[in-house]
Amino acid sequence: MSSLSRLGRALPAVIAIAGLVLGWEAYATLSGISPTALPPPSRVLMQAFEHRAVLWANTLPTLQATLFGFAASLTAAFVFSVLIDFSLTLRRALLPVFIISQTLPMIAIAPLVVLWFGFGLGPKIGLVALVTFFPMLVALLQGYRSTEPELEELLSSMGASRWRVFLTARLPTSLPYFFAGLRVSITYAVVAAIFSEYAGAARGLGIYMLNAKNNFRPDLVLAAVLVSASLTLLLFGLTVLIERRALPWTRLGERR
Amino acid sequence: MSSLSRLGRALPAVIAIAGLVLGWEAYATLSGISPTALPPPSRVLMQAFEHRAVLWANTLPTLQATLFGFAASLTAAFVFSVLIDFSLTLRRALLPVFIISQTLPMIAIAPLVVLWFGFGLGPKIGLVALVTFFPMLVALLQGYRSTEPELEELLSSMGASRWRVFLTARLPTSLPYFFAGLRVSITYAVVAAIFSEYAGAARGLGIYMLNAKNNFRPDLVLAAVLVSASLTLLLFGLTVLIERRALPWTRLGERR
Amino acid sequence: EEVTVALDWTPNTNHIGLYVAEALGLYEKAGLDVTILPYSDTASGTLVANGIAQFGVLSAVGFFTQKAAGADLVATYGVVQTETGRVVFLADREEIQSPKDLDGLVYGGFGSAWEEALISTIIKADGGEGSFETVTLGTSAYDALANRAVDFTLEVYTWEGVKAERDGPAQRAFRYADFGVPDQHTTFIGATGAWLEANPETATAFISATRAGYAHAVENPDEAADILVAASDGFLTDRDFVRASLEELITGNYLKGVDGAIGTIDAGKINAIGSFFFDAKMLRDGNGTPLADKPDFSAWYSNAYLGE
Amino acid sequence: MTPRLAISGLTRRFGDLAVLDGVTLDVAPGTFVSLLGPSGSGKSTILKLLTGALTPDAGTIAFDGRPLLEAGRPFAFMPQRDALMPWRTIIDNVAVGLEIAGLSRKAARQQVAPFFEPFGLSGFERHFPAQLSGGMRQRAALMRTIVQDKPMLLLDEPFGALDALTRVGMQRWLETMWGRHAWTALLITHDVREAVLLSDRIYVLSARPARIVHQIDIDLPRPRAVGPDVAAIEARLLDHLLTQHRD
Amino acid sequence: MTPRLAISGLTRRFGDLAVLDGVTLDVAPGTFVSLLGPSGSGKSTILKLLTGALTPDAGTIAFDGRPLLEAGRPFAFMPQRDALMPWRTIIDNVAVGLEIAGLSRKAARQQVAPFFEPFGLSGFERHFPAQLSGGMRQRAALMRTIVQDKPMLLLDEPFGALDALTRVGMQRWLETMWGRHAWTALLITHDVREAVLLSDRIYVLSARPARIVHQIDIDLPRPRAVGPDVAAIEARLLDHLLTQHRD
Ligand SMILES: Nc1ncnc2c1ncn2[C@@H]1O[C@H](COP(=O)(O)OP(=O)(O)OP(=O)(O)O)[C@@H](O)[C@H]1O
Ligand SMILES: Nc1ncnc2c1ncn2[C@@H]1O[C@H](COP(=O)(O)OP(=O)(O)OP(=O)(O)O)[C@@H](O)[C@H]1O
Ligand SMILES: Cc1ncc(C[n+]2csc(CCO)c2C)c(N)n1
Ligand SMILES: [Mg+2]
Ligand SMILES: [Mg+2]
Repeated sequence: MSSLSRLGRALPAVIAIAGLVLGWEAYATLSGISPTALPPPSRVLMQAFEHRAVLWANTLPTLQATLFGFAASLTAAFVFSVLIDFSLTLRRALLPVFIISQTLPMIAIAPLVVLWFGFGLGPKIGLVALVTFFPMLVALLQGYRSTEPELEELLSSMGASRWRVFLTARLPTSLPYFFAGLRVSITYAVVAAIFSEYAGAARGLGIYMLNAKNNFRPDLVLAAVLVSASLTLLLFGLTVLIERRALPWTRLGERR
Repeated sequence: MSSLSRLGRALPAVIAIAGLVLGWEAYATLSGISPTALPPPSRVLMQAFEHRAVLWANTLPTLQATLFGFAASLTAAFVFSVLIDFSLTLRRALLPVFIISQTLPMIAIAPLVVLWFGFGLGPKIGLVALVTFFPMLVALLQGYRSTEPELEELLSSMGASRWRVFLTARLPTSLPYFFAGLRVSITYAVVAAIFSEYAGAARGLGIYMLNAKNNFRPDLVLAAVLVSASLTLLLFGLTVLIERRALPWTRLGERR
Repeated sequence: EEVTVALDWTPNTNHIGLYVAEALGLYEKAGLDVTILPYSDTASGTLVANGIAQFGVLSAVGFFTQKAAGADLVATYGVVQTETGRVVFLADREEIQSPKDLDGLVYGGFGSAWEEALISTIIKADGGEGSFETVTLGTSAYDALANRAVDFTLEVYTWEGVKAERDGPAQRAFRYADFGVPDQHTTFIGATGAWLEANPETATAFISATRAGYAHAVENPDEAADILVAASDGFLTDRDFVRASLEELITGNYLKGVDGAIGTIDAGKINAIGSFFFDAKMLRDGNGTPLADKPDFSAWYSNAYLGE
Repeated sequence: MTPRLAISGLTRRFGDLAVLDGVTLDVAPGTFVSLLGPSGSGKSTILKLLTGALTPDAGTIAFDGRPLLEAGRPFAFMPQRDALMPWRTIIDNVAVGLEIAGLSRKAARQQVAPFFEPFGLSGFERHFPAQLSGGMRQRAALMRTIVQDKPMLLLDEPFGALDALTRVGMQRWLETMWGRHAWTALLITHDVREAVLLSDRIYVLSARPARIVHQIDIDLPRPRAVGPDVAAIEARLLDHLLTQHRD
Repeated sequence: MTPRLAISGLTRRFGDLAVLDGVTLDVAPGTFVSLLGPSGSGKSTILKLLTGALTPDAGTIAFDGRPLLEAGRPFAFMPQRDALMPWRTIIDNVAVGLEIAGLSRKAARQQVAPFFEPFGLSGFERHFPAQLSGGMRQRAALMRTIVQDKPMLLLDEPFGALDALTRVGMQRWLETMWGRHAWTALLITHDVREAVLLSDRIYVLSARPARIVHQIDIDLPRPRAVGPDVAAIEARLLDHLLTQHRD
């Protein structure tokens, strides 16, 4: 019953996605367009399966850059959010710098970063962190700010230190905001890792796409896109699951 | 007095940014690093000034793609947000599709889009729209959802139609959320335009950066980065101004 | 008649004929309205095969790879009459004395499968193993070499090579021909067979005007250098370098062969390099499997549009 | 005389939670009727069933003798929380009902402007809700209800956020207006004295699932003041309320 | 006898807004003192000055004869809105003050558990605040205040969200506990009867800028019930309040 209704809820999405894929298939096979311009999805799938070993070998470094980069970004977002939350001067000094850092076109920065730091994992982690850092920082700061002042006053009246108030009130308040930011960030993380590989790497989905493209194999490009999109969806789903676990009280519904 | 205190508030940011720029200048000139690896900011500025005519000629197409793409994205975000708000089936069908669209690495998609649609403005507008659409859509939907149910019930009790309730309650409620999404989107818009030019364009800041890089002119690459970052900051500032104008009630402070 | 040409790289002396023809009004005289598309992340061969551009400046590398994979490309003009490609590395790398010393080093590449095969062939011809690590860099390859982020890469001698000789860093190089690779036209101008068949007059008008542009550049290198610098939007600031590169292209008989040929594609060279690629199993079809039968290379190019 | 509003056997559950269990009550035209009952008993739910925000599981609602659905939307409703729109000025908030009824914004503003004086809000027409105190907001919400000039008022805790001073003032004002306009009103409150001072009839609801457990008709003269008569009824009501089982 | 709390000449402005204008009041040990005053007059502001959330512009506060700053944090404070943390279960919300005082979470839980029964909340220990009704939340907030076992209670409208029934129940409970524990308490309310039923002394504040305009000592026997004595004091207070100028 519940699983049936869950199926019912997923039905429109399934129909929409199936419709898109079938339309693409029909157009690609019937319109006479060259498969080097637009390969049909069936071919993409078959090629993805056929090249699964190479694809997998190229997925690992990307996944690595994604996860390490994301972990770095998470840590940095947390540390800076705390610093900025505790010091107004730091807030005023750092926030504009971070906003400016978001306006730099990664495509121009990435090659320079690679030149300075080489092709190792390091610069890739850095680039992933640069891209995914900001949405989480903003979410955390907004979360801290939305703490009820009454609650903070109450805790101080009980003798709580500033750090204690932060841990007891501000941090938990920020969690729902944080997870919203996390969902945005994680969507960008894989894309950013692929991106950083474009600027120079020995292996990875980005390099695989680049080579496939240069060797006239859009089907393999799309196969790699399929892998990266699945990876992103997987990570996305994971954060949703973690959020459910971590924030049991948000699912009670808003009834006062 | 007020302008003095405003200056005081900007001071930490000015110090931080000046510190970064001076540190870079010092490192670039004193460490003996080759200016082809890291040109000092003074040189970047001077070169930007010297090449201002060409830079400007290349900024125009980028600006055009940005603005048209953003306008398209705005329209699409609004139209789809309304559709999704009015129909649960559409919501279930479209949202997963949109989420998946966000997982596609633009770097792999952009060249394909160029192959399908050519070098014109069209595909660039499309790519900018693709990148900037989602944050605004999500913001609008979240905004609609946060409308007070009491308010909607009140309006219905007055005889308001569903559309009327939307216009009178849901849409205005969503505005602050919308502007938050807008600020994120606009930050990505210029970067997305530059990006789409990398995949193929006759002119534009992206092409300029590519050319500059290939001619061993990192100073000109950074000059173009400077232009694009300024553009983004300008657009960002513009949205902040518009928000202030459009939402006078949000600046009253929360005193009940 | 509108014609679009896609470049294979940012403007350089390989493209000199196009810019000279444009600046002298040769295209206009032939009734053509030519747009030169700048280099971008999408390969010129891909743009031509998909009809975004009618003509493209094609590296032999890309041309042979894409043609074998099923792209409808035909070479209609040989930009250089003899190989301009080299394997390069920094001069102070004492340990690199011959190609076999490249084993185990890092190569900064351009992303086509062809390169690895070429380099490992050269190394093997020198008695090495032919195993090295590839880092795909594209346009960043030369920055990376100069900054020692990679150990070696491929260059176009008449452009990057000349620049390095003038401005440093000092480089040394291996020529392909010294290690068993047949001589070739490193760079072509080409179009799709379908388009050529449908527009033979336009094709002839464009290729012959372009050829006249190259011929003019060979005769008037000073003027040609000025034209290229002027057309480069301020990126080519070192006019003397451009001139020196042109000088090398002329005196080295790259643009105008020892036999006086300009733009003509040599049947023997196509066949030799084609067979070489085929034997090395570098020619792969759309599924990535090496071609089983040697293709008829005479259908891969045409001198029919060069004009009189 | 047909009652203006006749509710009969009204029943409603939320999932497992039985909230209303056959509520029956009448409101005669021109009378003021109050509903008293414990928190969470279902008072607001009754109003939501009247305004159409919810549909009943069972029971009938008749307005002037006809089923409610045929009567159009005869109620001017004041929700428990003020539901002022933060993005509209006070005057535009007050006028929103008239706009929805079809008036132009200008005409609607003109029509509501004279009410600001008696509600003690003149000078605040162009303020935003966030610039008003809780009590002022509640007065604006009451004004928004009254200007709609509908056949019947539904008021859900209209004075909940007011201090004793303002509250008594508003009660007095409402009583005066009521005498003048012969409004029909259904008032929800948890303030026993308020109910006694204002009502012609008081219904007392039981705890969930709610049924009407008492009905008290009051025909003291108006305006009423606190005195032995009022105190006696108050004491009786409190007694009723306190002897109920705790939730 | 030194008063437990002695406030003298307390003054505070917010920008242009003069809120407190020399408020002076005493609370003797073991007594229950109420503050009555119009909405927005500055009652909550006084409590914020006591808890240290705000600092006064002028005036002194002495606790047991010593300046407040030297007295540590002697107050258990119940804010006007319940300020329960939605992410903590009720028992952990109630225990937070003890945790901050240094107890382990387990010890704190053990210490507060016995209070759930008299507060009518047993069985809800592991619920989250969103699962409770408004009245239950307010009881939890009161429990959180009382378990801290501080020398003095500061209660800001502790019964505002409660219906008449629960409200009277809680008032009675508080009165009993007060009798038993000899607490010292300062209560803010806008319910005149509540003040009369609970207090040894009532201070009445003027509208903004607030000064103390009346002081009424009540020595009726406890437990008190509504009767002529209570009604008389109530009437007197209402009279004071209603003759003030409106805001
Ligand atoms: N939409 C809903 N979904 C589920 N339960 C609901 C819903 N609306 C109300 N309830 C429940 O119905 C009961 C009655 O709610 P209602 O708001 O009618 O009470 P009330 O008598 O107005 O209380 P109060 O005096 O606190 O305003 C409550 O227990 C509430 O939790
Ligand atoms: N942080 C603040 N900044 C500016 N003004 C404030 C601030 N806090 C309170 N005020 C103002 O001070 C006045 C007194 O507020 P306070 O909350 O003390 O009133 P109160 O007597 O508790 O009212 P109520 O009965 O409504 O709770 C109000 O006019 C309020 O607007
Ligand atoms: C001016 C110029 N420089 C570099 C390349 C890049 N490139 C593409 S293929 C290849 C190898 C030649 O054997 C090289 C170096 C180019 N196309 N034009
Ligand atoms: Mg209610
Ligand atoms: Mg208060």
